Amino acid sequence: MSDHDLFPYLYEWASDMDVSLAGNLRRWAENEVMAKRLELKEDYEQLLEPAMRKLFLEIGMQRLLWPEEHGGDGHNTPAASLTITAALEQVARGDVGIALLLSSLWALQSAVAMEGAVNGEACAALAEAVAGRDEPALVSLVLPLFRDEPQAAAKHGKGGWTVEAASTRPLACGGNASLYAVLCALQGSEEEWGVLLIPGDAKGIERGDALKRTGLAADINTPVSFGKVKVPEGMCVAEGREACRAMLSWLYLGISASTVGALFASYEILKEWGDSRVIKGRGHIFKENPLTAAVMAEVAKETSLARMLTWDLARILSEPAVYGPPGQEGNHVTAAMVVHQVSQAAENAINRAMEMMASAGYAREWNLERYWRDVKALQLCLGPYELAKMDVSRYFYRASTL
Amino acid sequence: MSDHDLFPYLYEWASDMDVSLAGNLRRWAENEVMAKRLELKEDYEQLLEPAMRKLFLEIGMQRLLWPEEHGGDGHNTPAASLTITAALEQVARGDVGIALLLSSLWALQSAVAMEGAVNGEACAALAEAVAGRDEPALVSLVLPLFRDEPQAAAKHGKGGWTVEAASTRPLACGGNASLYAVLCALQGSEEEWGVLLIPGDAKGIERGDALKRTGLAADINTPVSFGKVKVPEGMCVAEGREACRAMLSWLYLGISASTVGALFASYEILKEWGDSRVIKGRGHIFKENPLTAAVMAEVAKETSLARMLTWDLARILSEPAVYGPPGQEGNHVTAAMVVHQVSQAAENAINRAMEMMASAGYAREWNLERYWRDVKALQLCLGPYELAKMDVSRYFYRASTL
Amino acid sequence: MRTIDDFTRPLEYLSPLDDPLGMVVREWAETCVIPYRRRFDEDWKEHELIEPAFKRLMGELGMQRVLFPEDLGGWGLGRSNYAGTSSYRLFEEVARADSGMAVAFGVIYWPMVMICMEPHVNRELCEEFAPIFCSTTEPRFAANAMTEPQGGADIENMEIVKGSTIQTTAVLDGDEWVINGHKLWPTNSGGVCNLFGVVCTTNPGSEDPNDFAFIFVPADTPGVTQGPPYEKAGMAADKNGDIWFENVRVPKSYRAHGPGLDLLYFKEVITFGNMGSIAFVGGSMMNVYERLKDFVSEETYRGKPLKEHDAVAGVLADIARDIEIIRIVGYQYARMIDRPDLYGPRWSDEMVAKGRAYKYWACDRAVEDVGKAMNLMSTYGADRDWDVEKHWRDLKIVQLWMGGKQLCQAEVARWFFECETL
Amino acid sequence: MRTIDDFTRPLEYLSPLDDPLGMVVREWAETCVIPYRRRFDEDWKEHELIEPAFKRLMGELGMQRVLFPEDLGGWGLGRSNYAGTSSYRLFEEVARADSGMAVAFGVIYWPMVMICMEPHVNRELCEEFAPIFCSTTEPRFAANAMTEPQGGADIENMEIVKGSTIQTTAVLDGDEWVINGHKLWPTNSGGVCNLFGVVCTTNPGSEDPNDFAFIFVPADTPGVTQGPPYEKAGMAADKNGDIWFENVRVPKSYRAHGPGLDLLYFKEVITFGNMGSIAFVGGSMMNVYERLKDFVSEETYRGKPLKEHDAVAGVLADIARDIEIIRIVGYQYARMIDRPDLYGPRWSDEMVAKGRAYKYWACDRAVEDVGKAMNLMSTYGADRDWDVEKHWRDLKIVQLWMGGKQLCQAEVARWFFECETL
Repeated sequence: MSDHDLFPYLYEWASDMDVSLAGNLRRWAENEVMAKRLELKEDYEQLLEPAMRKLFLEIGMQRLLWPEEHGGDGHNTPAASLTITAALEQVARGDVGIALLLSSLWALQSAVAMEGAVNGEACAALAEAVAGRDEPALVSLVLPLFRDEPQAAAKHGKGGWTVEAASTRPLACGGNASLYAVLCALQGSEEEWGVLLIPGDAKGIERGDALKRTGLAADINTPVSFGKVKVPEGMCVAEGREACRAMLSWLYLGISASTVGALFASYEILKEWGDSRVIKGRGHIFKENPLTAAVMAEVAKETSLARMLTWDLARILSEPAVYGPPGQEGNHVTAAMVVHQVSQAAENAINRAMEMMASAGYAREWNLERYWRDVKALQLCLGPYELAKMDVSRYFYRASTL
Repeated sequence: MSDHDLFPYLYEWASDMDVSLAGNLRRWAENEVMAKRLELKEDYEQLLEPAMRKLFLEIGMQRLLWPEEHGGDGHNTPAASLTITAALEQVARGDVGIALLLSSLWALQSAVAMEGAVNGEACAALAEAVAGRDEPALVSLVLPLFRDEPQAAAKHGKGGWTVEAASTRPLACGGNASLYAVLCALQGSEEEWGVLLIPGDAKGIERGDALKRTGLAADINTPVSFGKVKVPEGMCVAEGREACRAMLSWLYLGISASTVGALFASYEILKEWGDSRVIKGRGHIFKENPLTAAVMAEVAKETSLARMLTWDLARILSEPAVYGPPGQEGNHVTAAMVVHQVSQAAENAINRAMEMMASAGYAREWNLERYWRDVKALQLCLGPYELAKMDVSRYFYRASTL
Repeated sequence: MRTIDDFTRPLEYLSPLDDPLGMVVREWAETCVIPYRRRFDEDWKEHELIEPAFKRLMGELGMQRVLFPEDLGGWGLGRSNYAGTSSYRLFEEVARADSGMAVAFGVIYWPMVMICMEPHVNRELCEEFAPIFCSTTEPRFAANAMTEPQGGADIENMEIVKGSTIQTTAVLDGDEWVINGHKLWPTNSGGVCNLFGVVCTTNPGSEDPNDFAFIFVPADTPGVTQGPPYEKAGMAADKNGDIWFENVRVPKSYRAHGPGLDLLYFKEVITFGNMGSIAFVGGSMMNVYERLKDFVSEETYRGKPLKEHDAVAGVLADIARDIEIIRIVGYQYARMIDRPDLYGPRWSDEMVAKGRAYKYWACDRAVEDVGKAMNLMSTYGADRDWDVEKHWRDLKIVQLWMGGKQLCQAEVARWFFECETL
Repeated sequence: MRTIDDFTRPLEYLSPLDDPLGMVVREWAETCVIPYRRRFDEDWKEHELIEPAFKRLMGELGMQRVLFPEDLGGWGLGRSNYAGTSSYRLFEEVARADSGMAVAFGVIYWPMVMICMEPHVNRELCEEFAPIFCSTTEPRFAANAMTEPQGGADIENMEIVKGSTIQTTAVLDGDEWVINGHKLWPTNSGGVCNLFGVVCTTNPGSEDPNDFAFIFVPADTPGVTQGPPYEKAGMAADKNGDIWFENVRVPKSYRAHGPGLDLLYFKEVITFGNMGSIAFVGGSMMNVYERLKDFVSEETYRGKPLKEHDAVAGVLADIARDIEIIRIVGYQYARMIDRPDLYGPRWSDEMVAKGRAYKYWACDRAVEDVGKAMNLMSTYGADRDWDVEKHWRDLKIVQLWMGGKQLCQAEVARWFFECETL
């Protein structure tokens, strides 16, 4: 039993395939990332990019949720929510930034490729990037930074859409995306919002200077401007608030599971520290001191509860027949509550873990500080919590103007 | 749909019976308690005692988990964990103190009456109290106040046990219990701990003055001393740490579900306030102000996540074949993590709800302050969180001296 | 042995009065309050146990007189440069015993702030009302009648509503104000009040600061009716109820200062309210410290006092730390009140906003800390025997009054971040 | 417009030096640091950008000299009654620009506390070391070599381990100390140090306070080796590394004070460390306020500046509130350092415990607040462009150093609750 099987969750939901996939990805994380980290640190070219290639292409994660008819592995059912949860826990344990890129891809795939609602035109257009090329399919989501204000606008006209936006801030991959998925305010449509797909090499895209960010080294991000970018009709893949929210619910699940993975890694680092560190100079092992044990307990507790909640969310998304579709207001609010809770709990837990390790907590050598930066950067992909609360209150108190 | 069906949980687990029972108990809470509360406040004789009789005897909750062969309804399977969760949510919504009394009873019943492990001698001895008399079966649990230090000791001798303890502080019902279930340090046994059952009228029991407490008005509590009380062999119903922990896991589930019920009630009070209150003198409805909405969102979020976690725990206890027995270290730690999390989240949420309502938050008339006091008193039944963390750390970090 | 006197105070700020007065009140607390306070909750309506303690403190020891000028029988604190720090200490000591008594006691001064404090002493009104408080050894109560049924703390949300929501009207009829309205919840109402300061409007719905009026109304004026006290989660010593003003007539001169100035100086009332609240929190918390220290020293775990368990000690440290900071910040604010020459007028937006900041911080910490203290005490934490649950119930009330946390946050954000539409 | 100068300071505590000096440093920060600091992270090893700013501040403006007596080229702060409050302000201003620089700067004083502060000035050593700092315009660095590989902050956990875990030995050989040991992590090591204060034992394993020795070692003494700097989450301007002392010989007189007194006054070093830490936190947080205020004023939501959204304003208020309180408490502690006549010696257990309490409180608040500030900024919060994430990384380091929170809690509980075995 590996250490993090310690952490409770309702594992009756995980299929044999989920469990076996998680085992494979655990080995990927250890061999391709963690074992090389002391030497290569956060090097993109030597460490992260090769690991990503292996994960996306060789292990084939980018084809997992993709329809068989478009060259994928055909796990494009709602039950994939459980599979990606099992997978992202392990991927993020190795590298949180890579887990974010995968989460973005899967969120998009949930919108275009779900069994029973496959968007044939979009899938055909994406098939090359997802299942054809020998390049990782990197999806750059351009979502509202402040809750319900899209960064881009799309105007409907003859033969399609025109997307216009200055200096947007993508969630990730602004600099090297195969594909942009841009949540736009729609003009000339009955729906308010839509997600438009734009190939990375489309005309009218301009990228700014690379952003220096606090974490997520696997993500090459830049501001991106869209100058009158033409998008064919069928590439508006999620039209309407509910469809956009469905994609967000899947994204939130991905971020939540990735955060749990970071917690696993943090727990392991802390456990190693607690096993070996001597304090008070009298042969006291660190973990046996009640004050530090109390803090270490918080880390374990937050990890456990974050995992349970994440799997609950995965289950809800996996059974739309029971719990309703993922874009339904209640489910979207549940996803938002879970992911914010998990993210804050993780921020708190890793903060506490660092406190335990004193200078080893902030020394790059021990890696803990990297998970701390990554988890925070991941959290910020969700936008301000204070604004997310407005969605929660709208739903629970039937407030209409928030 | 009633208001609190808003709150997400994995309801696929709730049986039809659970749902229908919850509906009945919802009506009990509204008719027998809430409707009369403005007039009768926390009056024991006129409000709480009659409501309790109705619940325990007429609706028959005290017979629910009881084996058919001993006069009960025979829902004495592990799946009862889901039933009692559904039930206690509703009972506590009406009155938290009554929910505690029921939780105590059910925790004991889980130890003596579970299908496949029915303790025939104990059940026979208890049958009269549970299924025979026309009195509520009130169980007074005497548990360690500080984690692993029992308040009582039991010495094994010819023909049984002798229990000795001065001035214990029971969880509840010290003053009027039908039955004391005393967790004792065992002497003359291979096991360290055991739960001994002592009838309320046993010789050697002495009760002190009634305790004035901050909440839980339905509970008549006093310190209790046990002066060389003789207990027959078979009345040691949970021998060993694991058996004791199993009972505690069930108790924690009960407390957790009761806390969720208090959160439902608090949400409803706050919602009514938010719907009707006008602020800033310009026709602004309270709930539409983003700052107050943000706090109200916290209340809804805490309620939702507390509910999800509580049902997760219920599921784990309901499926020992999948998740292992309830007294297994991992499950006991999960139960402890969940109940402490839920309890603290509830303390925080009700604190915040009170802040929203200003003086109405602390006026008895609005009842919110009562749930606040009750939930805190319920939390204290768990003992200090700092000490519970030692169990968490022991488990997750394999610490041996904590 | 460490005591509450080991918590830091900024010693340079203290007037010579500070310790002598503090000790008088502490002696009073030990003999007149602490032995009886566990029965106060049941005494909320009758005040049979509570009243004698008030009489001793306010009437016999004369604490109800301190703000009035010396020549009118007072102690002249209103014209001193230590009204802030001295009353901070007094409030702290009273609240250590019972914060319900502390607020009842503190609020006697509250309307008087409008007329007894330099540089805006209203000598005529001081002369008028001093006898009520200064020529008796019976306790006398004053109250600020502010809150109204429809808007709660809106009255205090001056920046936004600018008095426009006040429904209690004052109409000048010859040389008299005629007052009509319904107030509720003020401390020292519920039947005990002798003198009200009433927040009125001279022009309903107006946002003109000139229309805000603060008018004194003796409680025995015809047309004034006080309802019975409400039942609350705590603070039995503080009675709160409804007050109805029905064609109540008082002399024109009973308006504190007149158009514009009433509102201006009313902000100083808020400043004092925040300072007092911090002191109540600090005093209560010091007693929590005392009782908790008893508990964790007496109760044992694994053969040692509970306080020797490292994880328990971590929580104890947090609580001691917060009391330290509450006291330092509270005294600093009191000193800012005492030194307007350095920190600006007590009624400035800055002083009000900063007071709100400190007050809501102190309350938040206290509520959380006492919750944790109770938790350390296991089931005993819920028992009245240990007094901690009493402070927990009382402190929650301090947190919620005066508009609660959200109003504090709005004012703090408005001032520091220059928000304009909050 | 509100600025950081609107945060409260206890004005009566400030020396006349406070504002002039503060303004000099602020000017330096604006011209020498803030324009470049976004590239500091990549400069952690070379210090090509960082070094000139140090030179200006410490060498040219002369800030490295302030603690030394005037007649030795210093500014005499060590013998003044405003060393605490003046350095508090200096640290705050430097940390506003870069807390890594602030700690590097502050730690120059740190070993000097042992010999430059009244009433325990060691004139001989002042004369010996003053030239290093006072007769140059180049920046000079000092470091306290305390932490050792095996025990981390154990060295600072004086109450429990009483120096028994110190592995660095000092043996008297004639008129010289021979020092052997391995230290790591001190600020201003990693190659930059000119003068070490080394915590040694004269009797390994002993708990006798007399065996604790604080000995000065110039970095160029034969046998001293500094390793390269470590890579950290933040604070690129502060270099930390290993130091090996191999049969290092220094004169007997280089021991600060001798048996017993070394340990006694070393506690004053802890006091200064806590005061400095609070100032670093306060300074960083004031810049967070500035940058956050820019952000929430510029970015809009629903057609209004983000700060006008009430829920966002609630968080802004919390942050402003905490900065207020950090500053008040920090200055109060600095004043307690300046007035041992009122508050007792700076090396007392009380002063140490209280400093720990304020320090860990300030750090906890700051870490939480900056986390929330970043969250308000959405994805931008992670960008170096907005500077807030920089302070977030730096502040975490302040929270963790000097033994971290748990050691603080243990000392606070020990003092206030009289624990004996923690």
